[in-house]
Amino acid sequence: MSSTGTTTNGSRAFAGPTASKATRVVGLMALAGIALLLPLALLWSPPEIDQADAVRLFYVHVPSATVALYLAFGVTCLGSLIYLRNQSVFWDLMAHASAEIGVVFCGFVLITGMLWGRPTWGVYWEWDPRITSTAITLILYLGYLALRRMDLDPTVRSKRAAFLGIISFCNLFIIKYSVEWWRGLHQGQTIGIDTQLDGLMLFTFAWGMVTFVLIFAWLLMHRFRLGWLELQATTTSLDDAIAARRAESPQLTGEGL
Amino acid sequence: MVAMSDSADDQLIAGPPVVELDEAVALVGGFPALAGASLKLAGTEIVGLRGPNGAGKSTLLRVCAGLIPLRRGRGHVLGHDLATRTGRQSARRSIGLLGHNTSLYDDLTVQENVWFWSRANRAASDDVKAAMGHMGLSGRLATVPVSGLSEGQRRRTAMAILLARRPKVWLLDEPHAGLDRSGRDLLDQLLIDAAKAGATVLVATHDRGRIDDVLTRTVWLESGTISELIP
Amino acid sequence: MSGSSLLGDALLVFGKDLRIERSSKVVLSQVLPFALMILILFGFGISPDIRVPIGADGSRSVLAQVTPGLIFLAILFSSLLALGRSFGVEADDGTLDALRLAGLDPGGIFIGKAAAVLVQLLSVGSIVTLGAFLLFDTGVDWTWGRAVLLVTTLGAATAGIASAGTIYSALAAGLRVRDTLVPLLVIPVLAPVLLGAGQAADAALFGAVADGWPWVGALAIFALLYIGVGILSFDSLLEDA
Amino acid sequence: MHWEFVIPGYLIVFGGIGAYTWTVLSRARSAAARVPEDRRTFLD
Repeated sequence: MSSTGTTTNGSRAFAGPTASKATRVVGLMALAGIALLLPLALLWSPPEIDQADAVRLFYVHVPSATVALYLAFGVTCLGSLIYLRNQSVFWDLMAHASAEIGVVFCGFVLITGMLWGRPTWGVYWEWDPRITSTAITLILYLGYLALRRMDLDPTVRSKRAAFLGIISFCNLFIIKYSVEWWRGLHQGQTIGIDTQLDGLMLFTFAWGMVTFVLIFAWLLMHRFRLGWLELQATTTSLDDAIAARRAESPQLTGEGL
Repeated sequence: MVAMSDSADDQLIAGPPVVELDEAVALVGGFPALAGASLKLAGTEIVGLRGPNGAGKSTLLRVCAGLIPLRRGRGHVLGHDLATRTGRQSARRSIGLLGHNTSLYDDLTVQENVWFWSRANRAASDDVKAAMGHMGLSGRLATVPVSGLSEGQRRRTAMAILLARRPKVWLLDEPHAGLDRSGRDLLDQLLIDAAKAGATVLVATHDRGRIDDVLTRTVWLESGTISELIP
Repeated sequence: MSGSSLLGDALLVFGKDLRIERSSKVVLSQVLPFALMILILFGFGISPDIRVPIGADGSRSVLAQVTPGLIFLAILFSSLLALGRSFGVEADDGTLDALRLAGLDPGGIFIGKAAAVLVQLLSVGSIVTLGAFLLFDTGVDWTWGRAVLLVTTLGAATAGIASAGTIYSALAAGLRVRDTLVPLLVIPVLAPVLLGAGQAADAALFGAVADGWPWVGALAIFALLYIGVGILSFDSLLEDA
Repeated sequence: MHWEFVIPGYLIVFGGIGAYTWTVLSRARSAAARVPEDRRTFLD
């Protein structure tokens, strides 16, 4: 498919500053995963009885949801906890990188969920508990990314972001369970795979999960290194900064009272 | 024995340093506003802090106040370690800082502001009354909302709060700005009295002239370092 | 720091914030009219003429039917203004630094500020609730059980809004874009509160009272959780800000 | 049946991953240009 071509060309053409042996290995594994997932999901696996071919959306919808809501935001929470404990730059950047990827995947969850809802329920938005809580979670983490963009003292910003990264993960569950409780009072089919999956469908589903975890790992490595490069580009080392500060000439700093 | 009594005498004369910075580095917005500043202040001193704009004077005062953490170097105020958060927090209780802001609530009256901050600072009520009288805030002015005050009156209110707190270390950032002549005289006298009572005073100032009679010495801050000591 | 200084400092900050409100009357003269205007706008947005059947022969306007949700929507939007004001007074003249220098217990500062917001929100919320009954013809069959459930819901929901809102406002303190960032941060967090309060109030007005209490319990847990987080985290939130 | 929903879904997901990858890599290239060679070593 043309869309996978983009990914291949992307990593080849740039193979740039954020690539390493590890990213190449994981990247190739992810590509192999996608190469097998697409025919599995779109051609070889059978349509479902009720949902017909719409069930195929699940092979990307559910992995996106798992990666975004639990893996990505979980890594953000973990990174934030470690950062608050020892001010590790590594985990600070990791938390930021992971949240951004989580937001992207959250978007995929919403879009594929709505595309599934239209043929199944007849409407794009059925106030399904999982989709609805995912939408709120997306806004929650857009707020996290907004705080990270703030023009603040870098250490203060990292500390506040770490705090936000931890309580946002707790809020994710509060939102999830309250929305599910609320919608549980109303009857209706919920998004998810409730019906029996036959062998090939189950395998496709599991394969999708593995593939998305690989894609996430690959993106996380690149996004983390991007954060590190941008940090290097904007900050000089403390020693250099102190030396530069000491060397400031009095003529340039105004009145020499 | 002789050596011991000698060192004891030294201690008595010079006293242990109340404020001590050793190669202190502090960041403001990632920028090393203090780039290795060393400073020693003893009790009863009134020290002027001079230097060009952007030299790091405000940062130095805020570091001494325990509001900005040290990134490198060492710093102690009244024996509290400025490198640790608990040290900074305990140091703050003995410090009076008057910065560019007056830290007053515009919607509250002078009296209400003084009352709130004195309670927050755990100042004795007798001291509060005396401080208000001293700064000329008793009477009608006490019931005026701070938003209706002139800059000089705001400063007087902030100084009354500072005075009532009886800090052991006074850190003042351009305290003469916005004050009229009598306010300046009052402030200068206040600093002399505070030092006489055993406090240590550090004043960042551009002012030349009369303040020099008050200062016991002056230090020069430039490019984030104390580069010169003027006796 | 001892418990007495926590409560004493909380009381001091609480009194200070209420005193500021007493002389500036920003909540009374700006937030309250804003909240009431929202109620009237709901009437414009949701036509009062559309009716839904209830029971065998009765009917109720859609506007009346959704009153529980509208009350808490109005309170939620008003809370954003009240929170902005609560931290606006600290931002003007560097008072947050002075609070740190005074050595006030950070947990006490949190409780004091959150409690002041709570009192203001409770006042606005009570008037909004009364206004909603006046404006929207709800036709509620009042019993003591219903009234107690509604009042408790109001208390638990505003406690959650005030405590979580105060934490998020502190998170954005000192930022130029505080006024736009706080709503973005706090509204998704408060979405469950709106949900729970709406459900509980719906039970109080139109449903079975017993169905409302579990939601009130959830609201109370939410509020207690955030009060705990606030007391524990305010120290590091105010530090080095 | 329902392919008109399935195909756009897959296009958006994999196109989205591609687009995001492209953004990250091109940002990384421009950031790397501003970082001296000796400081491009990563923390990991």
